[in-house]
Amino acid sequence: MGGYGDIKMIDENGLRMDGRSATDVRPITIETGVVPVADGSCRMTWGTNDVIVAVYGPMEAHPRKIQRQDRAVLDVRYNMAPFSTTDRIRPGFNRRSREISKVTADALASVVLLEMYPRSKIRVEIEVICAEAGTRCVGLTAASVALADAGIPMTDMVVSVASGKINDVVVCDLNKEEDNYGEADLPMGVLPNTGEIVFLQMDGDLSPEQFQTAWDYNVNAAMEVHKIMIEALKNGGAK
Amino acid sequence: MGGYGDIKMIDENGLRMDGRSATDVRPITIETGVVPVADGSCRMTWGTNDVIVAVYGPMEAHPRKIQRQDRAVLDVRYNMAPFSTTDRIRPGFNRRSREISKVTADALASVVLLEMYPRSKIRVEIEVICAEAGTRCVGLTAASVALADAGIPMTDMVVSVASGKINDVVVCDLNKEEDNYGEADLPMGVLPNTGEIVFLQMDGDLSPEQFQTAWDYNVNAAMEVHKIMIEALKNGGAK
Amino acid sequence: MGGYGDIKMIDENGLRMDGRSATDVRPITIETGVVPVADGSCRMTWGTNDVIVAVYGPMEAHPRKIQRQDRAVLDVRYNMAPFSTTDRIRPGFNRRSREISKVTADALASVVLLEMYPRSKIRVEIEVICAEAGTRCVGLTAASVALADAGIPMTDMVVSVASGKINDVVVCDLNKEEDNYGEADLPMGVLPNTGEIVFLQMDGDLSPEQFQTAWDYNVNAAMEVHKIMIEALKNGGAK
Amino acid sequence: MAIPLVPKILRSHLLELASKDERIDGRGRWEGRQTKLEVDILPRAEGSAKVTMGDTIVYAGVKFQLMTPYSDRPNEGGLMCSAEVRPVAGRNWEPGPPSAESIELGRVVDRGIRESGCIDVKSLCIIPGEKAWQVILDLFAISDDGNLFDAFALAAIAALKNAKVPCERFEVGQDHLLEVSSMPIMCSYHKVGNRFVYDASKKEELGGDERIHITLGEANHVHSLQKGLKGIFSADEFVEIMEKAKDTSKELRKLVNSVVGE
Amino acid sequence: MAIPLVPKILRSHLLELASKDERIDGRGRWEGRQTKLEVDILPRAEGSAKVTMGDTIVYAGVKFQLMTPYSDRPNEGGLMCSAEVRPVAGRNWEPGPPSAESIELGRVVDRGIRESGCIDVKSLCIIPGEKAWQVILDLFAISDDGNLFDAFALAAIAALKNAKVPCERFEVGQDHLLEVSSMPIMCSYHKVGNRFVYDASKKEELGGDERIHITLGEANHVHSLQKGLKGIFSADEFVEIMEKAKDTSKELRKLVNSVVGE
Amino acid sequence: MAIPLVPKILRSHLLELASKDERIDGRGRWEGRQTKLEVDILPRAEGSAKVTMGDTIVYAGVKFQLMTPYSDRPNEGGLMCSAEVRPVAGRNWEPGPPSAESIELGRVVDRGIRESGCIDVKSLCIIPGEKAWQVILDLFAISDDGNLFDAFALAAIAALKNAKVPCERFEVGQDHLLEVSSMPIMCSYHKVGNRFVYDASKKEELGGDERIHITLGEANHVHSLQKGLKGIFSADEFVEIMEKAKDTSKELRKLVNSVVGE
Repeated sequence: MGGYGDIKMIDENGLRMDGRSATDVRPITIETGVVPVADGSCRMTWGTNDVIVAVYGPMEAHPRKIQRQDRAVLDVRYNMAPFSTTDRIRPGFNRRSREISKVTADALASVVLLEMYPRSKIRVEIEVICAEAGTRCVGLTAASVALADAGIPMTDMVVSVASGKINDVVVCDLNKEEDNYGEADLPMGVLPNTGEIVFLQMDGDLSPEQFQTAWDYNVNAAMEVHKIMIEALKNGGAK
Repeated sequence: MGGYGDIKMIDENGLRMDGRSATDVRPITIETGVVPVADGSCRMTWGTNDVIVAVYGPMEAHPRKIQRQDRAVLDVRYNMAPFSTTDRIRPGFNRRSREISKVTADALASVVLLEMYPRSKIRVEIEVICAEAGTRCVGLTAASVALADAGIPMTDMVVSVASGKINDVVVCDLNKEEDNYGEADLPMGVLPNTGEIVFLQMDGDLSPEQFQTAWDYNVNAAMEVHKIMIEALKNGGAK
Repeated sequence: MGGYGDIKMIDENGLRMDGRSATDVRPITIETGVVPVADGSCRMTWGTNDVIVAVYGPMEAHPRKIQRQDRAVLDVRYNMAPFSTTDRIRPGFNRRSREISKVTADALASVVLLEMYPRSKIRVEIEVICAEAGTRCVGLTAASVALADAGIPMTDMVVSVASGKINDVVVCDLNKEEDNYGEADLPMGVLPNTGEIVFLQMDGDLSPEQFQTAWDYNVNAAMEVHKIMIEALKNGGAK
Repeated sequence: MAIPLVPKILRSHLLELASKDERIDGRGRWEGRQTKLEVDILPRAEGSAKVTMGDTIVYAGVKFQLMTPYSDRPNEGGLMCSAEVRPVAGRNWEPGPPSAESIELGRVVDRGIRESGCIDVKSLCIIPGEKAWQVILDLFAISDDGNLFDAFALAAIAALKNAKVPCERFEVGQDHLLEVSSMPIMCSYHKVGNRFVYDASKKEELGGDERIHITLGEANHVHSLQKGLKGIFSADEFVEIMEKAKDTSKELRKLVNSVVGE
Repeated sequence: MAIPLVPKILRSHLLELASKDERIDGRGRWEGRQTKLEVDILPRAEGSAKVTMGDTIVYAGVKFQLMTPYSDRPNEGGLMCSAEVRPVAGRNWEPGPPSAESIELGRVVDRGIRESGCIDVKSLCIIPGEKAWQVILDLFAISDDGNLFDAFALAAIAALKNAKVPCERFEVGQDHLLEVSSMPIMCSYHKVGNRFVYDASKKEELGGDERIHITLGEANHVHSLQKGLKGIFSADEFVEIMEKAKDTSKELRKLVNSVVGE
Repeated sequence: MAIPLVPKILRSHLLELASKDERIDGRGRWEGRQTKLEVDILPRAEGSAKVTMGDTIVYAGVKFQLMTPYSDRPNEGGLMCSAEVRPVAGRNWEPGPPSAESIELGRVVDRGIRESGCIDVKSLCIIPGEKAWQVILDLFAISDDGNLFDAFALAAIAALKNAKVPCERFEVGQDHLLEVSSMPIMCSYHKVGNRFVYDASKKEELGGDERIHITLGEANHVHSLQKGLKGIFSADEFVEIMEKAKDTSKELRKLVNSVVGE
């Protein structure tokens, strides 16, 4: 979280620099089947974010030592393409990507019926082609859609949204400028059927009241995003 | 390919700076059995190039996951010793060496009768002790000799030569200075019995006519080098 | 070995800067059971050195390819914590640590009855929390105590001491300043029951006579340190 | 970490205990293990702390290096936090490159410290654009009997509050205490047998489900959160542990103050 | 790449098809798959292209960085080409350090661009000995259904021709298009069932033998060649595919010009 | 190195031979294999040597680089010694990152050279604080039939004594021989069948126990020792091999002098 300078990110009418209200989410598009060689896939654009997810499997888990007798292994990789940001990202090992991959895998493992595929492996490959802000939320949400596209049974979808704070005001779904100057970020992964949580991170500074507001914004926004996901899956296939 | 400056590499009589004509190959010596602990080995000097190749195997391929049920695995490593060049080469991973190892392995696998040794492994270790120009050709050629010295059956030997272009003239077997200022390099691996090709790379700039000349130079030179190889194998053992 | 400048490390009475005579060892404390989750452990302070050793095992050796049919594998790691020295040590691969780990493992394998635990593994983890001089000796000695604390049978303990040379005088158990300006270092691992040797390194410059003196100092000091080890094991458990 | 082989039996045992509102070591649901905090115990570090929580033992060490400030932030020094769990700390911690578990652990502890703003990186600048301090905080586990997160976080803030900037050794003025403007405290909760408990032991971690890490600062401001591992929780569950974290963080803040002075 | 387990059956099927001069997807021997080229599609890259060849999909992105010229070449900037095939692109591409396959792929595409001289590294110099541009070309596969070589090469040249040098952001003048003086085009041929075919699909690659990559420039000058994989070919075979490459490269050059302008 | 599978039978054979005071290749207990030393045989290195000891063959090459002296030692250059045993050297040497065996080998040979003080790093300084020579000594095994330690050490000192400082190429004066002020010689002993022998062959290494490496300088000063591998030895045993090392090192010193001149 930056929190630099005195830049005014919200005008007198409560509107943000891109014209959104505090609770508005950036424009979203979802397309399935975009990776023809994968078992399931999804492209999600969310503001300027552009994320592609491919799902491979269930397939035999090898080497054998990674196999689990009673369930499938869920192998999730989150990665940012070198040209996805203003400053080029060098390919290779990256602690941030490793952590996001792990928490994303933990969130998805909470809903995927892994017990149905003992000894097998399901690979989820999340590639950020263009990054704005909130790429981990877009990746997790798109992964849900790609898993559904691959026909992998889940108890629910995961919808992930981040609210944050700018100029001491809580707003939903920070864009890039807001993220640069923001004072807090609360990404969550919500199950739309029950309102339960499978993914939660936060950093910055939120008072107890601000925290509650940000939480509520996320849960409400997740319900909206969920509708777009359902619509995309109904339409099926690439446009 | 450099192509720098206006240095004159060929004189008015068509002779090169080291006195060779366009089609002459640098002096070559071949000695087998130079690595006493290996199953087959070869030292080849070619101009100032000095290359040692050791062959180990056929032996059991382990770990088992690398075994092939119907043939031997051919494990080839090309490496330049740290003191083989004017500027010291740092030991360790090196993309150039990895690529040359792969294309050399691909070329040798085209002639070695791998099907005769299922589940086993043959190791070919190419070490450049002193480098001039064309080390990949020397390595591949010397590897053929070392495999023969190890008694590994092959359908044919591979003889590798590179022609190139300097001062817009095609010449055979570039030496170091010619390589530094050269405008193209065409290394080929030829089967002397049939004139067929198992190894081919090229970079630089060759017109269609120049390309044909360079190709012909390589095939003819390969036939000459082949005679030296046969002679060395007949003599056998280290001097 | 440094050997810099003309700093006087021994006064006219033959006393060293910290008041010790040539044969005196720095103060030593030993405490067992300091790592509650380990099968055996030991903390040894020796001068300002502070070393913790944990022993895990015997346990199943995996992956299977590291198993030995007729004995246990002894897996020893020596490591310096990042905050153990004045200049921070970067975590990660380190040739010095790898070598010390190996010679320590070789020394311990000479006394541990590995044949009693076929196919299993014993892990010895040596962590230098604060380093003065002679950390490899402290680590090896503390490892003996931790193995005993874990109930692993041994033919004898290993006691390790280093003598060295400063201002051309041989002295026992160099401290940090002496080590910085010292001219030789002779660390040895002695079996107190027989006076035999399982660990030996040396660097610097010692005349044949100086070498003999340093050797004798080490053997005598080892007998003294051994008494403290026995006492600590009798007392058992953490204080 | 190696894959532990017992969790199924352990899980059902923990479930049974949970149904009677009991824990495997007899503690109450929100009761932490006995916690001992020692500071200034590493002679080669400029700041240090050792935390013992039951059989979990960790060290924190603070070192200082001079750095050139980054060109886009000429008035700032740096803070680096590195957490290592080497194989000394337990049977299941293996040698090799850092595992995803170990990376998550380090990054979550780091964020708790960093995001609280307790170290003002501007105060680390010596000469703008030329010279600044880099504070390096190394966390090191000696014995892992569960909840390394809270042990690391506690040792971290205590070591920082106890650190002396070694100006004299680097010839840039007089030694002084590092400025630490606030005190973030992490409290971790683990779902064991269908309900969250505070300060899980290793056995509870092995046989449990997800964990939630909460870092609170002054006035209960939230500075960092992390949900780890597979598992689902409800808003009500979260509200409950957040309330508990407010109480527990206050007590731990008192402990730090009593040891290092306010 | 993981070792594919089906090739024996596949090989004999391909052999049978070849005997009837047929291909597994019904194409003619020298017929490429439908190819779509889009440019300027990556908002964070200074130049970009996406190539779709049947079910093979790749991206190319161009970024610029300032560099200090090497002391022995003070008047030159740099060109770096990096090709990554991450596991997203197919079942057989595995995570981990780059495989020999992946290194070869990257180096062959790089040589095609570099050796054609299409980027004059002297034109990248800003202040001799002090400041120059480094052009970084990143190739990224999203879906590998065969012939990544040609797809990468096509995306590469299109992204370069489309790249804007970001002088303004780096405060070294006005933005302008990157100078690209020629247009190298790669055509790849794979031996499938004893004869070479153009633009092999993944199945043809798995069940085939060696491949040959030819990069041609203006006036059919040869800039780069590579024979990959185990296999033997004759001079006559080579002459045949070289002739075909001359035709095909001309068509692809037209495609690039139609999309990015000449 | 891969785990050799034959040592049990080999061990008992060696034990039996030892009981008759015989060695597997017929040598006497303190007898070395035939040793051939060649120098100045690597055209791209500034100093070089090749050592053949029976079927063990190694090269040493010396290269020079310019370096900036470290700020705390402005009057000194550097000496770096790197020993590589690549898979070319034998069936059991495997590719990959350096093994513990290989690291020990390199460090022991390095210490023998370094600790003898034969290279005065102060003599490598060109301009204090600004420019100095870094001497890089690369050891490279071609064929390992045992006792790489002594072969490397011998090649190392011969290559150094034979090295020309390439002042002219780097434009810092006239070429001259590297100053080498003394001649450390390593002698290695291996316990085979319960007693130590000199210059063990590969078979003796595989079926033997511990090894001891002794580096002696002028007047039999000890510069470096190393005990390697599992095994116990007595003070008497050590005294015996130390006496033998004094004799053998004298002979090897003569050999070096006869080849490179004193």
